[in-house]
Order: sequence, then C-alpha cells, then structure tokens
Amino acid sequence: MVELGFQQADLLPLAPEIAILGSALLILLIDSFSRGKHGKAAVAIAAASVAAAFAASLALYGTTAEAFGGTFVVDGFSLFFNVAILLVTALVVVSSLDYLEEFYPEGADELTEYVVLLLFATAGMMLMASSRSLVTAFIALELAALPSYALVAFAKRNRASIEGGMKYFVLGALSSAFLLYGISLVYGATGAFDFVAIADAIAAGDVEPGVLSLGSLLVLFGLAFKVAAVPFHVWAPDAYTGAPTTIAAFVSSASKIAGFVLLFRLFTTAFPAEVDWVYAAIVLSVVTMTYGNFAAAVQDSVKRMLAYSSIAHAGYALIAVAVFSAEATGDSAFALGAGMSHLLVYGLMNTGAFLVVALVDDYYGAGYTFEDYAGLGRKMPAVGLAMAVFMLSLAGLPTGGGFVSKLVLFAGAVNSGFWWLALLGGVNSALSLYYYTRVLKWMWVEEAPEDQVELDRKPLALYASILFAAVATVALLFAFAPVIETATAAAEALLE
Amino acid sequence: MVPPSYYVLLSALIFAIGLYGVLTRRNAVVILMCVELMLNAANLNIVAFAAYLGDVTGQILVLFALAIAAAEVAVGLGIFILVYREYGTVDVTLPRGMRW
Amino acid sequence: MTLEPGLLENVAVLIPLLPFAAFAVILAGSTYGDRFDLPATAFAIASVTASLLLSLVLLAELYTHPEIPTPFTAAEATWTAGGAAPELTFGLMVDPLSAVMAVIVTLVATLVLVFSLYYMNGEDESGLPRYYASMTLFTGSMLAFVFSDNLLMAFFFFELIGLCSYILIGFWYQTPSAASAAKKAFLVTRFGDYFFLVGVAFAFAAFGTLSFHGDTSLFTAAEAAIDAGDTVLGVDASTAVTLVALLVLGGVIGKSAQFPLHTWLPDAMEGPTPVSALIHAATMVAAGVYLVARTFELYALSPTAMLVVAYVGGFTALFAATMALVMDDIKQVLAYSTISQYGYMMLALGAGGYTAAVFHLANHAFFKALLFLGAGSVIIALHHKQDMWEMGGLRSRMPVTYWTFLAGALALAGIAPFSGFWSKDEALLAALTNAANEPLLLAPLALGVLAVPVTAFYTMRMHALTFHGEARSEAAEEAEEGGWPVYLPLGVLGALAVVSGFANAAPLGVKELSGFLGASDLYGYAATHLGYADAFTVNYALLVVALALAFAGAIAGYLLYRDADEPLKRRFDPVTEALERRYYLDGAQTRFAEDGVLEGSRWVNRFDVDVVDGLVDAVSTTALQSGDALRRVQTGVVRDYAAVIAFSVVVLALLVGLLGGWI
Amino acid sequence: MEVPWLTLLLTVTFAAAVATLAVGRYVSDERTGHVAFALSLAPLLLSIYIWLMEFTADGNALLGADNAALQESYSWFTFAGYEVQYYVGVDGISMPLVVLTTLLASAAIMSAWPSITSHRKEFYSLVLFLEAALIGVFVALDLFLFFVFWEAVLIPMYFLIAVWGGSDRRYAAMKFLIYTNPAFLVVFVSATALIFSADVNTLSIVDLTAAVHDDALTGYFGLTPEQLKLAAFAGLFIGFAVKVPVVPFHTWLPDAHVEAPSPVSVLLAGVLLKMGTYGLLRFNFTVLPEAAAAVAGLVAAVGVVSVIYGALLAMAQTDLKRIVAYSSISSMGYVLLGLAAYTYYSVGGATFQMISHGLISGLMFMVVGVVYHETHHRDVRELSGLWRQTPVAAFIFLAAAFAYMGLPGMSGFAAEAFVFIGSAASTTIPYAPLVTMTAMFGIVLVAGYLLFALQKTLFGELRIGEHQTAADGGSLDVSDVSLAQAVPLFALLAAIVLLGVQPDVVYDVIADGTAGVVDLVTGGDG
Repeated sequence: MVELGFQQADLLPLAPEIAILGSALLILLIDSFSRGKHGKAAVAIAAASVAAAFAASLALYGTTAEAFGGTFVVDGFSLFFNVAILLVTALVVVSSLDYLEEFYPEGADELTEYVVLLLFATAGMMLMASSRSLVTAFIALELAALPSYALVAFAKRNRASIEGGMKYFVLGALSSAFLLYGISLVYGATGAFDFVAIADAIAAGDVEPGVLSLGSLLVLFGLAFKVAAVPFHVWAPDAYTGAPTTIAAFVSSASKIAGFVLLFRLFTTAFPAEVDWVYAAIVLSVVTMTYGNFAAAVQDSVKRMLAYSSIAHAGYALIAVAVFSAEATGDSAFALGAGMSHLLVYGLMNTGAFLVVALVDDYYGAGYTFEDYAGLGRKMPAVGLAMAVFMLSLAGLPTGGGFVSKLVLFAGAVNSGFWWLALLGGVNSALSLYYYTRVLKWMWVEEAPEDQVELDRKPLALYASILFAAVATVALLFAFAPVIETATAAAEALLE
Repeated sequence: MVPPSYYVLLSALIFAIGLYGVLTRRNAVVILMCVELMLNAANLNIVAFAAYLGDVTGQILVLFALAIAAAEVAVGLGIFILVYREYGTVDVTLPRGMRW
Repeated sequence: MTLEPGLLENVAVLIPLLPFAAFAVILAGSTYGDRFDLPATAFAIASVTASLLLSLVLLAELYTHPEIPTPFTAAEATWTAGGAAPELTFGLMVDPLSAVMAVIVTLVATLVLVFSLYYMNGEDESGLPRYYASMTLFTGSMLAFVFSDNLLMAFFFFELIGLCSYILIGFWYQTPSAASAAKKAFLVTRFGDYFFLVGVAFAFAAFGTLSFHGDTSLFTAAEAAIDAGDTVLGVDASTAVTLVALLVLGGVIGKSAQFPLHTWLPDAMEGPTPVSALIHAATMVAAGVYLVARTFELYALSPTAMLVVAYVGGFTALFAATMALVMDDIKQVLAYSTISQYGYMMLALGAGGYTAAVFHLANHAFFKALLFLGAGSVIIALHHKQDMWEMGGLRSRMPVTYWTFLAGALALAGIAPFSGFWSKDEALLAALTNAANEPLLLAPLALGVLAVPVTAFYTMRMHALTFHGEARSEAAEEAEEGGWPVYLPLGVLGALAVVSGFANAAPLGVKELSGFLGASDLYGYAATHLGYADAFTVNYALLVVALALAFAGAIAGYLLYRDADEPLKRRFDPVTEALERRYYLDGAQTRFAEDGVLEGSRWVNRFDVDVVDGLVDAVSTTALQSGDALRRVQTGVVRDYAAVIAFSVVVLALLVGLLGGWI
Repeated sequence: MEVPWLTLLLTVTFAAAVATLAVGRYVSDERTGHVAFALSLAPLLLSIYIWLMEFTADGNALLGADNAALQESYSWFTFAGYEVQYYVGVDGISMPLVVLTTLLASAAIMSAWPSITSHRKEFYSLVLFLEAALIGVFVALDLFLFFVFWEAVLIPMYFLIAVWGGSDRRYAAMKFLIYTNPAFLVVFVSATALIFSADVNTLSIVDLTAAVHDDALTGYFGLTPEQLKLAAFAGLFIGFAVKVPVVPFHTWLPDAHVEAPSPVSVLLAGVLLKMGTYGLLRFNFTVLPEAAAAVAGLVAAVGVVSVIYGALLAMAQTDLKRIVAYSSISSMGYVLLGLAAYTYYSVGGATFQMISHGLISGLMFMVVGVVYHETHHRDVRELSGLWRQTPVAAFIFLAAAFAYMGLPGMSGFAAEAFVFIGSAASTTIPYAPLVTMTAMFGIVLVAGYLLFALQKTLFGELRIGEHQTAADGGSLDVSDVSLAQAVPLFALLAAIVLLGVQPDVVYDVIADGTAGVVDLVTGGDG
C-alpha cells in the first residue's frame, strides 16, 4: 500500500485515463529533450497507450467505483464508452501514420504534436464519460474540446482547415459560455454540482423550477453543440469538411460519443424526467435526424455528406434521450442501452467511412466529389467492399452492426410508446439510403474515367485501419450480444 | 448580504452584452473578448451562488473556469494567427469557403 | 361381343389417352423439324384411328348390353386431395351420351386427318409436326372433355380445346389476318369461359361438389338445396342454381359461337380447312352444346336458364342464317351456317328436346364436316381460292365432291330424307310441344321455323354457285379432284349424311337414339322440375310446314344462283349492307376492345404514370428540394452560425418554458 | 447426430457465393458462369434432398412449437428481456418456397450465361448471395432474424440492378431500394409494438403467435389489445403490400423489372415478390387472424383492384418486360384475395399461386431475356414473326404466356382455380361471390394483352426493328436458344406442367401448412 496520500481507490479505476494522459506527457517529454522529432515513436507510444487503456477498460469491467470524492465514477457505463472512444482513437492514431506523411509534407515532423493533441482530447473524452460532477464534466469537456480546435486547424497551410478550425473554435467557445451559464443556474437552483446531489435536491422539492429548467436547458444545449445536434450543429459540417480527414473522423465519432455519454449520464442521473428538458430532447431528436439526412442528400462532396450523416446519426442517438418520459421511465434502460450500442457501432462505421475518404481524397488525391469515386470499387476491391459495409451499415442495412443497433434503438422508441419517432427515424433511414448508396453507385456501378489518378501505392496503416473497422462492423452484426447486453446492463445500473 | 438576484441580474446583463458582441462584431479578437465576458458572467453567477450557499465548490469551479478560459484564449489566438496569415485580417466573416 | 369385366374401362381410358400419347411423341419429335413430317402424320392418324375403333367398341358394347349400369366411372385420378377441403378429382364418365360423342369426335377426326394427307401434306405445307401435334392434342382434349365426370374437369379440357383452336387457326401464322383471327377466337371464347369458370367456382362454393353423377352429384346437391330452401352464395338455392347455370352458359355461348359471342367463328375460317371441318364445325363448337346436354339436369332445375338457352338458340339460328345469305367466301357461308345450326341445338335443349339436340349435334357433325371437306377439296383444286364467285361449273370436273357435297347440302337444308331434316324437325317439335307448357317458347320456335327456308336458301345458293353454271375463273376451269384421301372421307361422310338421320327418325317410328340415350329419364326430370312434356309425339303439321319451307328456300336458292354471274344481293342494298357488315356487331366488338378497353387502359396507364408514380417522384423531388433549401441555413459565415445558435437557444427555451409552464 | 439441415443449406449457399468470387479469379470469363451454376446446384440439390428426405412438418410452423420441421435455435442476443435467436425451421408453406428459390436461382444463373458479359464473377456471386438471403427469409422463425434476411435481400438486388441493368438502371435501383426500405420499417414498428405488448420473452414468431392467439396482450400506450391488433395489421399490411406490390404501392416494380437484367428479373418476379405475400400470410393472416377477418373485405377489395388495375396497366404497355411486370401485380392480387377469403382452397391456392407465379414469371422473364438478347428489342412494335426463325424460343414464349393466362394443365390454372373456388365460398369477405367474380375478370384481361403480345412478336412476317425479310423467305441475324439456354427454360416449363397436372406434388404440403391458418378464423369449418 502506497502511503503518499494517494488512494488506490481513486487512481486505479481511472487507470485508462491515466495511461492516455501519461503517454501524452511522455511524448511531450521526449519531444522536449530530443533534438529531432520522433513522430513514429510517438505514434507507437500512443498506440501502446491506447491499447493499454483499452485493456484496462476491459479489465476494469464489472467494477463500480467512485473516485475523487465522487466527482468521477467508474462503472459499466463509463467503461463501455471508454471502449467506444478508444476504438475510434486507435483507428485514427494508426491511420495517421500514413495520412499525415502524405497529406501534409511537413507532417512527419508535426506528428508528435498531433499525437499529443489526440491523446489529450481522448483523455478528456474518457473523463467526460466518468464525470459525475458538473465541475469535472466541464473541465473534461474543455480538455476534449481545446485540442480538438487545434486539431481541426492542424493543416496550417490549408484554408479549409483554418476556416473550419476558426468556426469550430468561435462557436465552441460560445457554447461553452452557454454551458457554463447553464451550470451556474443549475448550481443556483440546487446548490450542487454532483449529479446525485442535484437529483436529491430536486427530489427534496425546494428548487426554483424556472431557474432549474432554464439551467438544465442551457446545459442540454451546450452538450447538443458537442454532439452536433441541430440547430447547434452549425459548426459541424464546416469543421468536419475543413479538418484533416482523420481528425474529422475523430471529432465526428469520438467527440460525439463523448458528448452523448455526458448527456446520458447527466440527464439520467441529475435531472428527472419531470424537468422540462424532455420536450427539448424530442424536438432536438426530430429536427436533427431530419435536417441531417435532408442536407446530406444534396451534397456533392463525400466528406461533407459524411459530415451531415454524422449529424443525422446524432438525431438517432438522441432518440435514446427523447424517449424518457414520465410514463415510461421503467423501460428507458432499454432505449438508453440501445442508444449506447448504436453509438459504439456508429463510431466504427463512421470512422471507417471517413478513413476511406482520407485514403481516396487526401492520400491518393482522387478528389472530393462523388464523381471522383467513379470505378474505385473495382480498382481497390478491399476498400470498396469496406466502404460498402460502412455505407450500408450506416444506412441500416444488414452488412454490419449498424443494422442491429439502429433497429434495437427504434425498438426502444417503440417500447417507450414513441412509435412515431421510430417511424420518423425509419423514413429518415430510407432517405439516408439515397445518399449512402450514391457513394456505392459511383464506386461500383460507374466505370473509372481514363484520366483517374494512379492508385499504385498501398498505405499499409490506413488500409489496416479501414479493414479493421470494416471487419469489426461486420462482426458486430453477429456478435451483437456482448455490446447490447453490456450496454443495457450499464444503462440499468445507471438508472437505478 | 446582497441578495443573489442582483448578481443574477448583473450577470445576465453581462452575458447578454457578451452575446451581443459575439453576434455583431467582425474582429475575431473582439469576439474572443466577448466570449470571455459571457464566461465571466457565468463565473459571477457561480461565485454569487457559492457565497450565498456557503459552498466552496462553486468557487473552485470558477478557478478552473478562469484557467480554461485562458487556455481557450491561447488556442483561439493561435487559430486567429493562422487566419490572419491566410486572409490578412482577422475578420471572422471573411472565411466562408465552406457553406451549404 | 362381350368384353371381359374391367376391359371396358380400359377401352374408355385408352380413347382419350392415345391421341395424348401421339401428341407427346409428335411434340418431342418436332425438334427434328421437317424430317418428322411423315412420322408425325402416321402417329396422328394411327392414334386417332385406334381411338375411333375403341370408341366404336365402347358404343357397341353399351348398345348391345343395356344391362351395363351407366353412367360409370372408367377411371378416376385425384387432381388434388385438397388437404382439409374436399378433394378435386378427374374421372372418365362413360354413358351413352359420352360414347356417342366419342364416336362422333373420333370418326370426324380420323376422316379429317386422312383428308389432311391431301390438304396439308399434299400441299407441302411447312410445320406439319405442329399441325399434327395440335390436332392430336385437340382430339385428346376433346375426348377427355367428353368423358369428363365433373364440371372442373370439363372446364379444364374445354380450355385446352380453346388452346388447340388458337394454334390451329393461327397455323399460317405469317398471315397477319390468321394471327389476328386466332387471337380473336381465343379471346372471345375466353370471355365466355370466364363466366364458365365463375360458374364452376360458384357451383363448388354453393353445393360443395362438381360431379356429374353418383350419389353426391352437383345435380342432386342442387336439387336437395332447392328442396331444403337453403341459402347459398347469399341467395336462395334456386336463384343460385339459375346463376350457376347461366354462368356456365357463358362458356357454352362462347364455345358454340352463339349470339353475341359468335363473332370469332367466321374469322376462325383463316385456319386450314380440315381444321375448320374438325374443330370449327363438328367438335369443338359442339362442346358448348354438349356441355348443356351433359348438365341438362342442372338446367332443368331452372326454368329461367332453360328459357335463356332456348332464346339464345332460336335467335342465333335465324340471326346467323341471314348473314350466311350474303357471304361470298364459301367457308364464311359454312361458318355462319354452323353458328345457326348450333342455335337449333340450343333451341332444342332449352325446349327440353334432349334427344333432338344430341341427334342434331351428331348429324350436323357429319354433314358439316362433309361440307367443309368438300369445300376444302374445292379450295385446293382452285389453288386456295375461296370466293364462290371465282368458282362455278365444278360439277363435271369434281364429281365425287359434287355428289357428296350435295348430300351434305341437302342434309343441311333440311330436305327429307337427309339427316338434317330429321333432327331439325325434332328440335322444332320439342319447342312446339313445350310451348304448350311454357308459352314463352313460342318466340324461339318462330325464329327457328323462320330460319328453315333461309338455311335452305343459302345452302343451295352456295351449292349452285360452287358447282353449277359456268366456271368463273381460270382456276375453276382447270380444277382437278384429289385422290383417295379426298374420296374416302367424303364418301364416308356423304353416306352418313344420307343415313345418319334414320338413327332416330321419329316420324318413321325409329327412336333408337332416344332410347339408347335414356332420354325418357331426362324428360321425366324436366317434367318434374319445369312442367315440360315427358314425351314427344310427332306433329305432322310441323313436319310438313318445315319441309315445305325448306323446299321453297332450296329451290329458290338453286334457281336464283344456278346461272348467276353477278351477285344478286346488290338489289337489296340497305339490307345486304347490314348483313355484309355482320349487323355491325363485329365492328362494335372490335371498337369496344380497341377504343374502349385498350384506350381505357392507356388512360389508366397515364393516370398511373402521372398521378400514382408522379406522387412517388414528387415525394423524392420534394425531399431533395427541401434538403437543398434547408442546407442554405449553412451560409458559411460564422457570425450567422452564432446567430443561429443564439436564436435557437432563445426559441427553444421559450418553447419549453411555455410547455413546462414556467414562463 | 442431428444434422442442422437448414443452417447447412444457408451455409452452402453463402459458401457458393464466396466460392464464386474466389474461383472466378482463376477461371476464364466464360467459365465463370459454368462454375457458378455448378456451385448453385449444391443448394438446389440440398434443398430438394431436404424436402424429400428430411422434411416432416406437421401443420403450420407458427401454430405450434413442434409443427415446423428441422428446427434449430441458438441464442443471438438479448435486449430488454427479449431473447433474439437464430431460430429457423420450415413448414409446408416455406419449404416449397425455399425450393422455388434454389430452383430459380440456378435457372437464372444458367440463363445469364450469354447475356451477362461484364464483371461476371461479381454478378454470379451476388445472385448467390441473394439466394442465400431469400432462403433465410423463408426459413427464419425469429422476428429479428427474419428482418435481417429481409433487408439483406435489398443489398445484392440493388447492385444487380444498378450494375448490370439497362440504361435507366441507377434510377430504378435507387427507387427499388428507397421505396421498399421504409415499408420494412413500418413492418418493424408494427411488429415490435405487438411484441412489446405480448407476454413473450423471445422474438420467436411462434411464441408471438401463441401469445396473440391466447389474448396474452396488454394494450399499447392508449390502444386496447383489439385496437393494437388492428393497428398492427394495418402497419404490417402496408409494409408487406409495398413488397408484393399491391396497388397503389406498385410503381417501383415496373421500373425495377425493366431495368434489371433478365436473370435478375427472374428472381425479382419469381421470389422477391413472394416475400411480400409470404409476410402477409405469416404475419397478417396467421398472427392476427381476428384483425384480418375483420378487414377481409377491404383486403379483398385491394386485391381485386390490384388484379384489374395491374391488368389494365399491362394492357397499355408495349415493352415485353413491362407487360410481364404489370401482370405480376395483377397475379399477386389473386393471392391477396385468396388470403382474405380464409377458406382451405383459397389460402392454399394463394400459397400455391406464389409457387406457380414464381415459376411462370421466371420462365417468362427468361424467355423475354432470350428474345432481347438475340434481337436487342423488347418493344412488341419492333418485333414480328419470330416464330419462323426462333421456333424454340417462340414455343417457350407461347407456353409461358398461356401458363400466365391460367391455361389448364399448367400450374397457373391450378392456383387460380383453387383461389376462385375457395374465395367464392368465403365467409369473411362480404359479397364473396361478387368479389370473386370481379377479380376473376382478370383472366380475360390477361389473355387480352398476352395474346396481343404473342400476335405482334411471334406471328406475322419476320421483322426485327428496321430489318425485315422478304415476304416468303430469307432470314435475319438472330439465332434460336442454345442448348444451354434451353435447359432452364424446359426445366421450368416441365415444373409448371407437372404442377398443373398434379398440383398435389406441392399443394399437399401447402395444404398442410395453410389449413391451420384457416381454422383460426373458421374454427375448422373452412
């Protein structure tokens, strides 16, 4: 037993986060003390730490622990999201090896900063999953957000990247202000930051309903910004489009997942369904999936289509929040578990899809529009097949776990009496087929033009990431049991 | 003791001013300052409530929030430098290459 | 001759089976193309001849052994066991009626196939395997229809007969008019069959059985339902019986080319003449009438249905006969004559004259096949000329044809003692007798009597134009008669035209056929249910009147056209116009199909494309357009984005506040 | 040891698809089709073997836990206390459909040899994937598994139309996909609403059926159990109706058919449409008999409208494929009528019609494919007198057309006769005789447009597009069907005739599967 005043009980449960943070600091340290930059080594360390964190998260599974006076809590819920976030990070980190070398000529040198920023953001997101206090939640959120701003603007000579970073930052800062203001009102109304304490205060009944409601709404909006829910999504299409594609994958997947985990925990633990945020969540869900799909349907750029598609998926996941209603809380664990499962699967599919864009658009320079994908499926069948898996699974066809998770999610809505929300989701899914299959149409149906770029190089790491994501997506169709069962158990524990 | 409603009113005012600035100004740095105003409005709220409730947690959050705001400024200014380098100005309305 | 027990069943089974077997062999062999011509011919003739012999054995056996209980089921096969529902079976029902009909069918078929050696093989037609395959399939189907022991099986083969008719009418498929006629024939009869099938479905739904005999036959079930006053098909049982009978009558009207579905038969003359002889004169067209005879006990349960049958028959008899007056094509004359003659049979059936109908059916089969084959002989001799105005003077050049054709013509004209006279008279007698019990039968009777001189007139006109006077074309001057494949069928049929009427020459006291058919049972049945006469006694007044009318018509026709070299009909323009245009009915039906149904379907299609599918496309267009409109929110300017967020916060907060009640 | 026959069948089919891709790399382009056909024989023979030797179903699969034959179930995942299983089994309804699928898939593959000339291995592989998914649809007894296969069908179908289709293939493929997908979600929502209000703990359709029939239903959010049943019936009906398709949800079908390559049309018309009717039979008419009986008149009316409207549409077409496509709509209307009538013969006949129409429309599309491949025309106005030069193809076309018209001696007649004699006696449909009679008028209309098509294309003087021969001779540059093409054509024709002459080959098992469904409404008095 170490006697330095540290409590093992505080630190051990947070081992995954500590591993990520530690390796980030280690890379910085090496970077400071060595003359040259060691991009590859940094990637290796990062990959190792992600693997370690992943292993730790799995190993910790089953433990429920509070750390640092209950401001952090490690439970099935947080570990589930750790896994989801780390999967995305791993894919992004590994693929960055090839990606930055090609896309940014100075990339190899900049790789250390890039990796460190990624790791910090990852740590922030994981901490968001574990936070059970508005204080730690806010800090973790900013820890995730600030590196993300920098990462989006990472391609310093690229106008789109800068523009995207600037927009992301300005709006992110604005929404942080709303969030903090909301936190202040909740604090004022309940006198507490701890989620459980807030719930207790509300239960005690001695709160100003208007202040609490407005506060919870502002917090909801702040997190809605994070998950890019319409109408707080405005930053997302531009930031995703402008960002280096790996970062777009990271932000649109991991960051969104992290936003949702906080949303889920906060609104299930702290605010009972009687508080009026439920209306807002329903509105957000409906508007988000509809807007995302409609706008995605009319894009010319694959990357921007994916940006809107990720907005649409936020709408689906919001169903899990929206179905909380006074009558149906008993069944909400089901919907929540379904939402969690969908986010995990979504992380893989969405990241994989963005990585294909990274490969085609950035690595090979084939172009960003749908037309530029003409005939690529036949030229690189493995990637074409992987893209088919991602697109169809995102659309909710049974090439991957996306089919199961989306259906289970809709089933959750039906189970809570929101059959109409499920139907609306269904209509949206159908519309989404239009634009997802457009990609496949160009990749597989159309013939490649004569003057298409050479695709002779094979970036191993990028390929490996894409294929891993594809295989994992397909595997989740068959091995969906651990995901949904874990998620449901975690959701049940959370709601108790 | 001053009742918290005054603080709340004041902070709301400051928040609104900040928001107004964000919405109307073109200069990135001014916008950044306005965001800081908004953040500080929230901080003011929290401090007021903390004092009223006799709870130190709120004040701790404010400390963190200040630090975070500073970090935000650092990142933000870095990005604005890139904007300036590319556009020759920090007018936020100019970068509009991506839309729809 | 007495057959071993059980052997008779086998004989009956083989009768339809042999042509089917020949069909299968020819179909398989037809892959060899023209090299299979001879084997195909041989198989066809051999199988049908064998069936003929077996039919004769069957008939003889039944005739000589009245103690054999009939009807009996020669063979039965389950079509479907039906699971929990009643099974549906196919069985061969042997009774005097089916035995007589089988002989008619196989005899005519055999003779026609022999004639085909001259008409088809002799002319080096291509596609002979197809011809013989269809002919054997037809013969097999017709025989199976004849032996059917239930309504569904009857329909089954009724339709197959239609298929064969379609293929054979369109035998010269490269001729557009033949292809069109084939389509029309199938379509019009299909229209009739539609009602037939509805009748089958209703009968099964109403009475749970379709069988023609046995303890639970359709007739006994229907009778029982009426007696019990059951409600079936949502109406009382007697109405249901009438409904079923009338629906089945739809098929009859289509197949037997009765008004108003007669229009296909004249067109069907596009087929080779042997086909016309077999299918469109003697057998297939007889199927309709045969069906009514077969289900006579059902019709006898419904006075309404009986009257409809009689009216359709009487009207058609006169109606078609008038059109035959003006036709120039020899086969067209025969076609309208066929329609008219089947009208007589219908009239007989509707009037309760069961024997008369079957008798006339048999006689007509022989003499009409004879006339068609005679016409075929002429047509080939004239190198496929069918217009009677290009014939003439063939009497001396084609003596066998002339004399046999004359026998047939006199039979058709109803001149004693040729066959048609006896049976036609019995048909009219039936109507006259029962008009006493059912006055409404007077009208069809009158129509039938009126048709007698008309028939005689057009028959002799045809005969005179074809064989008398001067040859009116080069071909007619050089016409030559064929060999034994022509003489044999013409001779046999010619003999039959003279003698077959004596099978039931009632005025002479011969009632062999009636006795053999056991008609008195049916008369008794009709008497019970309809109040019709339970026996017919010869009415000599009617006999004399009919004969006189026939003679008058025949002599007039002969004299007017003996030396005619231009159509006389021009003198009666408005009337002949109507007759030549076939009372405008053909045109009206075609217009209904083309301008009505087809044009209507185009309207429906336009509605489908513009409205139904247009709505679908509109949804997708709207979705994409609204997507395009929605994304304009994304102006690209960060200050606008901030405004969106700020505005949304305010709106949503207000909304929720109002919903939550804290504002 | 118990052999998991159905899993084996699915695996073999799936493996054949993968093997085609793999082997396709090593054999010449022309040989790919041969390889695929050889591989497709494995599921075909296996399915026939299963039917003949292993299939011992007793009654309807949904109406008793032990009714279905060859049941296998393994837990897949659990959510909200509901166990989702890999649960398969066959009964008298699904077994013939499985064999129909394997038969048509092999036939389609063989018929594709001459016409599919690009990306062959992908094509054949996708056809086999499609086959596997279709088999899955028919053997699944778990709701979720059913959904998986149901949606899995869309994927190969989309590509088969989009890649190998005609000039407007992209639009057609997209329309097919986007039209049928939301329909599925309506089905999904309705079915899950039912599940969640039923006292079950699995997604087994068998359990669900038992629960619904035992009235072990709670209401659903303000709906009483009765209202829920009606609402679920409506949702399921609309969803499946799109797939059938039933007027007015039919407009995706002609586009898909016209653009799809003919071998794919074979499967589309032959099997895919049956998914819709199969769904209706399984869910609407078996799980929810009360609701079905309550609205039988409406369903029958929809069926009648489909029959007549589809036939009228077919009549207005000149493209052979469009004619057959619209007539499929018409034929499926009979199925609806038969199901709604709830008598032994009508429901059995409706199911028999699925098989029969599968064979006939398959044959029809194959022969149209031959004509199109040889002449490059499908418009009846561009073709004339083909009989003279391509008698075998013409013969098959003629035979298929007459089969479509319900010529006795062919399966179509048996199916229609069963439906008609059954539905005329219906007790669920108001004015059943009148309704039946109206629907039956379709048999006149179908004769009208098919005879017209035959007359235009096969008869008259030989002419193809601009090219015309002399009135009495000469030939054009078209050849008759080759031996390889003739094999599947004659095989299907033989099956059609066999089922027409001896329907009990299939109807026997179908009747066993459907009798229980009828008893649900009529109480054994159907």
